Amino acid sequence: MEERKIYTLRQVGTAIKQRIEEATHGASFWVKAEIAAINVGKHAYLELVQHQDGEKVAVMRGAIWMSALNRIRQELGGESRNILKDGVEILFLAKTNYHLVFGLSLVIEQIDLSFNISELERRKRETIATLKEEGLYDRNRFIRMPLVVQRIALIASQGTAAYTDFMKHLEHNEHGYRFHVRLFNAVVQGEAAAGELRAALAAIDPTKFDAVVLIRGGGSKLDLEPFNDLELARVAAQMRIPVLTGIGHDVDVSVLDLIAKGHHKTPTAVADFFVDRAMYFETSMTGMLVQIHNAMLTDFTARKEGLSTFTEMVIMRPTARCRNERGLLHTTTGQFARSVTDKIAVSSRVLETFAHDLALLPRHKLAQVEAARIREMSGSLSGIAQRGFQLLLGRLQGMDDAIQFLSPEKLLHRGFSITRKDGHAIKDPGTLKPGDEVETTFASGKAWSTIKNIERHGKG
Amino acid sequence: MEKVEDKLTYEKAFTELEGIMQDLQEDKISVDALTGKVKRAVVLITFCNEMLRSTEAEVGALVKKLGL
Amino acid sequence: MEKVEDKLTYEKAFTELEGIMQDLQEDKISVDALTGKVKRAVVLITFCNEMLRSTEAEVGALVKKLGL
Amino acid sequence: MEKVEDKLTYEKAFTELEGIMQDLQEDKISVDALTGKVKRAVVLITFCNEMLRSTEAEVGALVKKLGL
Amino acid sequence: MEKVEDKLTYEKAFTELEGIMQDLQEDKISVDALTGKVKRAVVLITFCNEMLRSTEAEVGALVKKLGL
Amino acid sequence: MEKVEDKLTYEKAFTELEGIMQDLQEDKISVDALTGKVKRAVVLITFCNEMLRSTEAEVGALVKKLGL
Amino acid sequence: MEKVEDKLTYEKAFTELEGIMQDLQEDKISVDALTGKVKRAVVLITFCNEMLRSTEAEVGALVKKLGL
Repeated sequence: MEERKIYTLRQVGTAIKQRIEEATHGASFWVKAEIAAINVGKHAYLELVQHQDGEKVAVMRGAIWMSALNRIRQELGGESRNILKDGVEILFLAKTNYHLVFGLSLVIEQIDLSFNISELERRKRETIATLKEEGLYDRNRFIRMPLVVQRIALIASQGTAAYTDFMKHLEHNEHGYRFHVRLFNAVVQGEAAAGELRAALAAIDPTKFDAVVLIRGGGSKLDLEPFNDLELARVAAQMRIPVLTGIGHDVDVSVLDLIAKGHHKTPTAVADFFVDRAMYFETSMTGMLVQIHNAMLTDFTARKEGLSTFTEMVIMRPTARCRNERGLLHTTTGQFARSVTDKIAVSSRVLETFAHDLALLPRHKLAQVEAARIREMSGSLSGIAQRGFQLLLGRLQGMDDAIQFLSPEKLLHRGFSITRKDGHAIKDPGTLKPGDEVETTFASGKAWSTIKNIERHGKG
Repeated sequence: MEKVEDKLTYEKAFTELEGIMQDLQEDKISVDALTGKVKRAVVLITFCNEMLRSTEAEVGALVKKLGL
Repeated sequence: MEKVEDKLTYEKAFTELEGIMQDLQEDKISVDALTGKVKRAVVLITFCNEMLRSTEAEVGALVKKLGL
Repeated sequence: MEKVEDKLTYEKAFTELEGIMQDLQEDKISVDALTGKVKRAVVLITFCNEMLRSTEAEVGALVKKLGL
Repeated sequence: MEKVEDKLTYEKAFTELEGIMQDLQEDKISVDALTGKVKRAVVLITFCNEMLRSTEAEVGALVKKLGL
Repeated sequence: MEKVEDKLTYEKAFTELEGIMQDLQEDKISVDALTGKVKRAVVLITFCNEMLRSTEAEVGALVKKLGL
Repeated sequence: MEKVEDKLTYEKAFTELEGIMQDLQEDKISVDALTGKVKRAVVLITFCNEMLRSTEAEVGALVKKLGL
């Protein structure tokens, strides 16, 4: 009995489902496809397509269930907007799913962002290369950042959180710094962004501002596209004042970030940078004042020490000087006194010698010399006198002797006698005549006689 | 001097202050000049501090007030 | 003398003081001049010290005013 | 004599004293002049000593004023 | 005599004394003049001694006063 | 005679004495004069001796005054 | 005679004596005169002797007085 086997649609579907499941064993695989259309609700439903040479070569539906969608969104972060949109080619991990009602679809579990980003990066590298070629790449970065950035040309989209945050951070900084911000409104996202940004930049008068700031609220990596715009980069690079960006990306930087004088992750970071810079400036200034003050105090301390050294010297030196002088004076006085005493002593000795001589010399003269002379003289006087007397006595004695000898009595005693005639002694017999009466005297008496005869001796 | 002061900027103030500090560190400033220099430093800092905290509208008045 | 003191500066005072100190150390000052020189030195030292003290006070006040 | 003494200085006094010493040592002073010279020397030495004492006292007083 | 003594100086006295001593040593003085000369010499020596003693006393006083 | 003695000096006495001695030695003196001359000589010698003695005493006294 | 004796001096006596001696030696005197002459001579000699002796004594005494 040939019994036609009729399957219900459900049975068929179930069988296909079984076959597919058996074939895939529930495994996931990487698929590259373009999102032709996407409808994101609780879950996301996609129409995936593959073009080749301008023709669709494959179409398949895709779905991202809520849990996966949430995870993917989380993984893509800001980029999910730029990824989960029409026309974006994505690389995803998926499983096949055959639904009895909805048919076959690819259930997407994971999307590889790097696939998209590498695309972005490639284009960015091209832009950078061009800027470098044109000599614009470093131009703005070489502009000096003012010590204080106070007058700010802000390019932002008014009313956005970025703008509000930026302004809030600037205006309510804890230091009370005031910043003078002028807004140059521009859309910062989407197709029109690049053009508006360029226009805003061009409108800025660089002489009236310290810096240009471009900010944008938190966006995905792929939102950076306008900031990678070559034209925008060219205009920004040629600004004569520093350009700062705060275009809210975490992972990578845009071309504009690269050529800007400075780039920060967020608008608030830019605001904080300005606040910090002002604060740094202020602290530097006050720090210098402190240093100046300290240097002054140090200098003064040294000077005070110098002065106190001087003070010590003012005490010590004159005191020492006076002491030295006193010593010198003392010595001089001593020498003086000694010299005077010596001189007096010498003079005294001479006077003593004089006195001594005076005691000796006159006595010598008187006692020895003169007295001797006188003594001698008195000696000779006595001698001479004695001798004189002896002589005289002798002479007298002689005379006496002669007289005695001649005295008649003596003669008579010796036998002589005197014959007198008429009382006259007869010396010459011639005077007599015989017969004359004569008187003869003897020593012992007289005799009278008469002359008898006379005889005379011959005369002559 | 006043003419120059009219144009006083943060940059100039900073440079001037640096100059003063340099001089001081090189012992170039006499005690007699020191007070003046430090006073000047104080003026510069005061100027900068106030400038930093002034609104655009206040700046002119401030400059006038400080006699700069 | 007071007229001269009016114009006295720290530098002048210090230079003069150094001269006096030099002379003192080299015993160049006669005993006759000694008192006068010491008197002068005391005046100068007092002046310099006063100068330093007053400058310090003045600057200190200014710095304090800045809240440093 | 007092008029001369008014103008007497330590230097002059000491120099004169040294001169007297010199003359004395070279025996240039007669005994007659000696008393006069000794009297003069006493005056000079006393003067010098007084000078030193007063200088020391004055210096001490001045220095006290410095509060040392 | 006293009038002359008033004008007597040590030098004069000493010179006169030397003359007398010379004469004495050369026996030039007669006995008659001797007493007079000796008297004179004594006066001169006494005068000179007195002169020296007073100078010595003065120096002694100086030395004492100075505490040497 | 006394009047003459008043004016007598040692020199005169000695000279006279020498004259007398001369005369005596030359035997020029008569016996009559001899006594007188000798007397005179004795007087002169005595005078001289006296003179020497008194002079010595006087000189001694004077010198004693010098305290030797 | 006594009157003459009063005036008699040793010289006169001695001269007279010498005259007598002369006369005697020249035999001018007669024997008759001789006795007178001799007597006179004896008187004179005696006088002279007396004179000499007394003079000698006197001189001796004087000289003795000189303490020889």
